[in-house]
Amino acid sequence: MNFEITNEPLDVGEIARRVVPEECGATVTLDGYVRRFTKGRETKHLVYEAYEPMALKEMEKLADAAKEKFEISSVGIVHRLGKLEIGETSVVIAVSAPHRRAAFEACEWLIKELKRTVPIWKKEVYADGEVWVEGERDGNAGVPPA
Amino acid sequence: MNFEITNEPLDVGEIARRVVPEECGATVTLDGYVRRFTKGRETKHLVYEAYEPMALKEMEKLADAAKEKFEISSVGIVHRLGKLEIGETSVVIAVSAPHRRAAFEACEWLIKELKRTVPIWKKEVYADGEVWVEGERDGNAGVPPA
Amino acid sequence: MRVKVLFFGATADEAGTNEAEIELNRPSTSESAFEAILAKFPALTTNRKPEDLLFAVNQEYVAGGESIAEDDVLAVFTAVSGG
Amino acid sequence: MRVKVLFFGATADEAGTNEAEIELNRPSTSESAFEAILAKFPALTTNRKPEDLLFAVNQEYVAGGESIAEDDVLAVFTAVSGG
Repeated sequence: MNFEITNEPLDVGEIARRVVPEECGATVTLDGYVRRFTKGRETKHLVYEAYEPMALKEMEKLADAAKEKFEISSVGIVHRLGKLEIGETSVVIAVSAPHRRAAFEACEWLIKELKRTVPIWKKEVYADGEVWVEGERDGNAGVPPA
Repeated sequence: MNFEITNEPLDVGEIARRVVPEECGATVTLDGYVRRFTKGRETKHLVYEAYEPMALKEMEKLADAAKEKFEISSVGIVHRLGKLEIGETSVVIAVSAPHRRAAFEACEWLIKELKRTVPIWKKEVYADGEVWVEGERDGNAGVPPA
Repeated sequence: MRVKVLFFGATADEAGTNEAEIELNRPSTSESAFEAILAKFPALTTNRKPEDLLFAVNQEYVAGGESIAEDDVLAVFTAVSGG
Repeated sequence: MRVKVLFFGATADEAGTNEAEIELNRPSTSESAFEAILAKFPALTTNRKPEDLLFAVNQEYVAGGESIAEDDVLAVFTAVSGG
């Protein structure tokens, strides 16, 4: 399956290998994982939560939009939920294309858009507290980001 | 090991996972593999050959140059040699960085430079013949591409 | 009419629940439904402005002006932070 | 003086070997050594121009003007096509 939300650890290579059509020559993969330090503050671990059915729909919309926008063949997006330790992968986006340039562009576009539109939230847990991270907003009340 | 030339099949995920320092949050990986059709002609398989010690040196130079040029933490480059079937991975370049933008830029730069400077050659084997592919050249005799 | 409202992450903590049912007037638009939810769960806007929240109807972001029907599933959440 | 010359891919096919020893005058530069190799292995330039070939001394691309010493390892190959 090309779009997935799971509580299990992600196997980056396996996800990238789901998208290898014969007309393709390159797959570009983004592996996003938990960083120990953000702005100098030490993270103990993260917790991710999603509005799962809507998140899957939004991932699929993003992949469709990317296929319109770039010369690519396949897109795989997997996001993990629950408690993640430092270094564990939270998100994998793999894009295959006949030529690598489009795969790079589409992969970078997809992670930027995923962080803007897919309903998943991250809680940073520090030694002395925790906080749900809120993304950037500049829209009207209730209406999604432009 | 961060730079490697091997006759064994490549495990893309394992290579990407070699470069995950704690200050990082993203690894971008290029997985290049054998395409069945190139300009309408069907490839049966490929054969790669390298000037191995020089190729390893050139990979290391590229990684050093990328670290000068981009805000990245680690680079892994692995190239496979010998006979490769359709869909099999020939090259993996994995770049980790605190922030994903630099990882995308560096990974794209590295594959472009690898194809220009690292002494590895590809033989395309068709149903009716075979040919060693020669890269682009516009320099002086003997002198490497600018 | 009754509709279901879902909360996630910060909004679930503030609402004290992941899920609630609320009573709306007929007809209701996405705007009036959103206002009714904020009125019933004032903690959602204690430390942020309403425009910092996102609102979905039946798993789609609202564009504004949508009619709300009985049994619709609404959701109110903060700007997303996945990835 | 004697030096070793390596060939790869297309140049190995054309030279009929992966490796040869050749005798060079003293002193030799990278340019004169390269010319001596092309003279000894004319098949390398039957179907391409000399400027389409690359030349390395001791696993480094030549920049031009390098002195060649006894026991240096030279290599002549076509523009690379890995990746």
